[in-house]
Amino acid sequence: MPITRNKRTRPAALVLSLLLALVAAGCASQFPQLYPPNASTSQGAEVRTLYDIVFVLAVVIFLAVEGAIIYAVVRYRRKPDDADLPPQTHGNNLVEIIWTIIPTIIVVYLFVVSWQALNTVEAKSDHPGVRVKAIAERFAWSFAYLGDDGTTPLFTTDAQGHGVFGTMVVPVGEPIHVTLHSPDVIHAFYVPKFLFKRDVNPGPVENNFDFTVDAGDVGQTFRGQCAELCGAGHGGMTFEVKAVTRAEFDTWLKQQIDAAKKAPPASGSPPAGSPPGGSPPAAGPVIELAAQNLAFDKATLQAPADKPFQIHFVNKDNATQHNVQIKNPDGTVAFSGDLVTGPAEANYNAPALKAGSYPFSCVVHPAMTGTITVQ
Amino acid sequence: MATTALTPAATYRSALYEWVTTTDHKKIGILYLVNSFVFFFIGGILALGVRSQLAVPDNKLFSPDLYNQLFTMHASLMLFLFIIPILAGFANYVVPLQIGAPDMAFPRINALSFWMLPLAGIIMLAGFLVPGGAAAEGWTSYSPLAQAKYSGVGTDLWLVAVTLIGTSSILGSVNFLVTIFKMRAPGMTMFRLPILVWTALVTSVLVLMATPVLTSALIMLFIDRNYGGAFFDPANGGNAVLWQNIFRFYSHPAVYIMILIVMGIVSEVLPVFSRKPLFGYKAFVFATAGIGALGFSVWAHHMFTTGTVYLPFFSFMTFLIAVPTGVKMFNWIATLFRGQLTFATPLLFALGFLTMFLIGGINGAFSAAVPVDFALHDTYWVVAHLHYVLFGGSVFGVFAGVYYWFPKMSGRMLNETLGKIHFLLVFIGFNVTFFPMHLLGLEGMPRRIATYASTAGWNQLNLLATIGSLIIAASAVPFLWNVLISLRSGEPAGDDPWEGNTLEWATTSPPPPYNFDHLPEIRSERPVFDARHGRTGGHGGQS
Amino acid sequence: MPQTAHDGALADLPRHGISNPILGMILFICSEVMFFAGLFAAYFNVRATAPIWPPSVAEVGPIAEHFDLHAEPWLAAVLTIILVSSSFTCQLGVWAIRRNDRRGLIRAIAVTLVMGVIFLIGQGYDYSQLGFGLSDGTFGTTFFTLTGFHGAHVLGGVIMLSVVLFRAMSGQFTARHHDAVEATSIYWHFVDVVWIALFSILYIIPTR
Amino acid sequence: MRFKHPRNAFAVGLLFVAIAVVYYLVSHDAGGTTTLFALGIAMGLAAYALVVGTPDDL
Repeated sequence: MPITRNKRTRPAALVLSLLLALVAAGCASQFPQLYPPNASTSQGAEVRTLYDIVFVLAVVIFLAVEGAIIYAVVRYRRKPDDADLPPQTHGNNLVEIIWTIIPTIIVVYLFVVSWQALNTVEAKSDHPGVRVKAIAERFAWSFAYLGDDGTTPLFTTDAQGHGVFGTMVVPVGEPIHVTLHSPDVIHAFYVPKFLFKRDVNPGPVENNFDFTVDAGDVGQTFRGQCAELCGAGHGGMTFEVKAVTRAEFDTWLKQQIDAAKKAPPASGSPPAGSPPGGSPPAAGPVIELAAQNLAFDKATLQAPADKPFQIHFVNKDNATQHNVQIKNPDGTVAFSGDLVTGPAEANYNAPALKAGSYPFSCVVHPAMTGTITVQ
Repeated sequence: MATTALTPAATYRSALYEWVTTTDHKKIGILYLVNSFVFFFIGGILALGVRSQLAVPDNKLFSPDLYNQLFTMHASLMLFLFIIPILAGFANYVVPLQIGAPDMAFPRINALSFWMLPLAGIIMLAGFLVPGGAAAEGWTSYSPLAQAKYSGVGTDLWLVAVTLIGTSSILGSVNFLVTIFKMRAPGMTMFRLPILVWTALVTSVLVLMATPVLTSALIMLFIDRNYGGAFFDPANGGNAVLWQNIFRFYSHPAVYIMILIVMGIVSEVLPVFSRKPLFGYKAFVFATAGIGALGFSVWAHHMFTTGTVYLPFFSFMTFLIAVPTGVKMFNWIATLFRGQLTFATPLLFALGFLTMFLIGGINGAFSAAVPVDFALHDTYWVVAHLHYVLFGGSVFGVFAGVYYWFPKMSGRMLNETLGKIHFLLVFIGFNVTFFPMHLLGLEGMPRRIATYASTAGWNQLNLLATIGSLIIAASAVPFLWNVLISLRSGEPAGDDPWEGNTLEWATTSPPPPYNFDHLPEIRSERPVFDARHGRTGGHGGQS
Repeated sequence: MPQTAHDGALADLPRHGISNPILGMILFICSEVMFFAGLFAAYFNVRATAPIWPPSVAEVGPIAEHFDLHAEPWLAAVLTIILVSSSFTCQLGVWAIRRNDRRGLIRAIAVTLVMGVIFLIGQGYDYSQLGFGLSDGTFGTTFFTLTGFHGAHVLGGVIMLSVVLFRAMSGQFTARHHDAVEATSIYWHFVDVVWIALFSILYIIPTR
Repeated sequence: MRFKHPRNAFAVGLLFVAIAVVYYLVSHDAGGTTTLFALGIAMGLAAYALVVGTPDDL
């Protein structure tokens, strides 16, 4: 059956070429969004420069090749009087050699510039301003500030109010050395504004890298997130990096170290939660609360006013950390229990509270919330 | 050489019995296609689940755990039970016809290869019924997340299913290689093989060499999970990144397993609908082999952020792959130049392939530049990239193949109008879904997160992507309707509706058992073209 | 006609190729090479990244006292000799049937089969004497996975040999038609080569 | 495909052995080198078998 569909197919060809043009135009109008954000670290700036080089080449190649496709589609439609075969070209060695060599040159160039950028990004300072060990445990981040030897922990952000849980405070303008530690599965340290991420591998060999926040970004807080699937809570495993001046940082660090010395983390922050292992049941009523599938089983709890009480907390989420943190109506922390990794139980001894309504949540999963009515 | 006696079945058999027991490569090929499309639609429904969950921020439609199961099973079904098998299905149907063979070399092993697939699919999907649900670690199943203490029995089912699929692929690849090397018709020298056969050959080599490595990794993980092994769990002294190394040694060649035969399909469609031979046949063959060979030395470019691989080596090899891929792209475009293009649906899908694969190739180059990959890795940029390659590339090519060979398989033409509606819907829906994902990735949205905060700034683009996915879903309607009505009342196709080049168009539609009553003389890679025009139109290559 | 072509003398003669089943078997063995490559890669990786190999008592506890396979390689050495010899007897069977010597085939295959079974029994005895198990750290896991999968392949070979023996005794093979014998023999040689590699790596190459 | 000396088909495998050597020299990664090296063996064997296995008249 000879092909005689030319008339019917011509509109389709036009639509197709229009579409292709639209895609190209769409890309063009979105150029600003086709860039990653401006980097906030000197290492990220290198990445951004490299991205721009690759992007310009990519756009040029795309437009050239796509243009050739559209040209062929528009120009070489079969016409009704095309009875004879077109020239049967089988190839052209010269052309084929040219279009093998040119891409080779382009990719070798890209390889060289990306290798150079890599060396800058991976470079590590001999005398970093701050050494931090980022600990990624399902599904929360904590940050241990280390002494100059790189091993002695000065203090660790935790659920009991040391530092802000899940927030890393760093001074701007000097290299920060980060080692990455995971006690369970693989996570990844990812801060979009740094244009950088690195896997947190469990095991004896720990990844490390340096970053330097631009001095101009002082006072900013950068959103970070786990970027390697680590289980059900992966999407909520966020953290923040707060950039401050060196002076602010020193003051903050000293405060935190002093506070840690005053109240060792094991016994919890004021007022104290029960030590792990379970203390004998205290006086006062016992409230049952469980966490499962990243949610509390009860949204509301009742407690007696002006009387200490106990929360029997059951974490049913396998290999996942939860706790219970009760906040005063003014937003200050009234009680924060120790993190328990499920499946496990804990007895929290909560302090006496005045009558009123108190929100509680899991410090690791801010989306897990409820209310305690004290009366 | 084993030949089967040409005696027809003596007794009447029901059609069902005939299809279940068949060893005819054409029927097995069609079984592969139908089976793959069943899993394509199941995988598509799972994808709609993923997109519904992400349509709005802070969505609680699915629990995070169920969400992880959805995207894990979506990827596993699409890769292991749709793309890889459907290409094996096309090769099964077309390769023996194109080389002038009566059947595959081992017809019964061929049937065995096929029947492992539905079994594996059932085992994999059974994960949704067991306590703890289906596998939820992503299709890459990274350890230690895939260890027993973090995941349920669904992961064991997943491991068993993928091992079965791998075995099926390995047996299939042995079958293809022996068929291609031993069953060719007289005159069909290696450099007269149609390009599809060449891509099937290279794909078979990749399957033969890469898939057993995956099998070994799956078995080691199974031992870790069930018998206290210590391969991949650092808690037992094992090495978490070791899994990635072994798995990726398979999974990068697997990318080419999923695209090379599609390139073969496109290389069949473009010459036929532009009435010209493929430009640079030999260069194309060497580019195919080159991509296959380089594909084995780039596995760690999926692992740039692990901090455990030697980055420049893998960066360089990855960049190098762009060269043979570029050669292919230029060959295709040069094939169109000075041709006489007829815009039937197969050509539309093939052109769609060219454009989408071009984008998928170029945005891949970003990740080959290691520092840029530090920014883009495991974000939605990568999701966009892989879908531009595997959907915009592979699936468009698959549809080109369906529209191209449906007349040969069924004896009836598909409806052109419905076909064009189908193409437009897929093309628009695909770009609306996946182009925004580039931007989401650049804005820092990691992949595989079950939900996101409304303050993250990702709301509009995610909603747009979800709308696009609904357009893709809608495109299934004209396609299925088209297949249904065309099977019943399509225009009769005749032997050679497209003025084809290769031997499958020299026999009836559908071909008889054992394919050919007589063969035209084979003096080039386009024997049917030569017979139609009474001349030898080969590229002059000799074996 | 099944015929494994050789270089040199045969290079100038017209080749008739390798029959489909035998070619299929060789390709399948190529994939088996890659399967074992994955296992060996895991072994070499854990071995290269371990501080000392085999792991010391200080590292993993008293179980490590059993890890020194080099001290008592004699049983494994005897098993190696048996398996290597069985490769020769298997090949004798192939040569016999190429001469159409059916009795020779039956005799050779029977001897090969017995040696294969002795190897399996010997390995089972060796397992029972080792004093450590599959779940005893990276050393136990890699050792038992490697040797266990090799053993499973030997078992597969033994089953194939049994089928060949049964068919040979029913007189199904001739000088012209004996693809199954050739294919089984190639498989058996492959299993043998893998064992030689395993024996060298696990028992002979010095540890550190 | 006619090869005067089918053993030349083993050269296909040598390519991967060469890659394995280069890879080992730059990375000292034992696992990856093992797989690449084995790939050389398997590729060489497969190529040889396929070349020898094809009769002359094809």
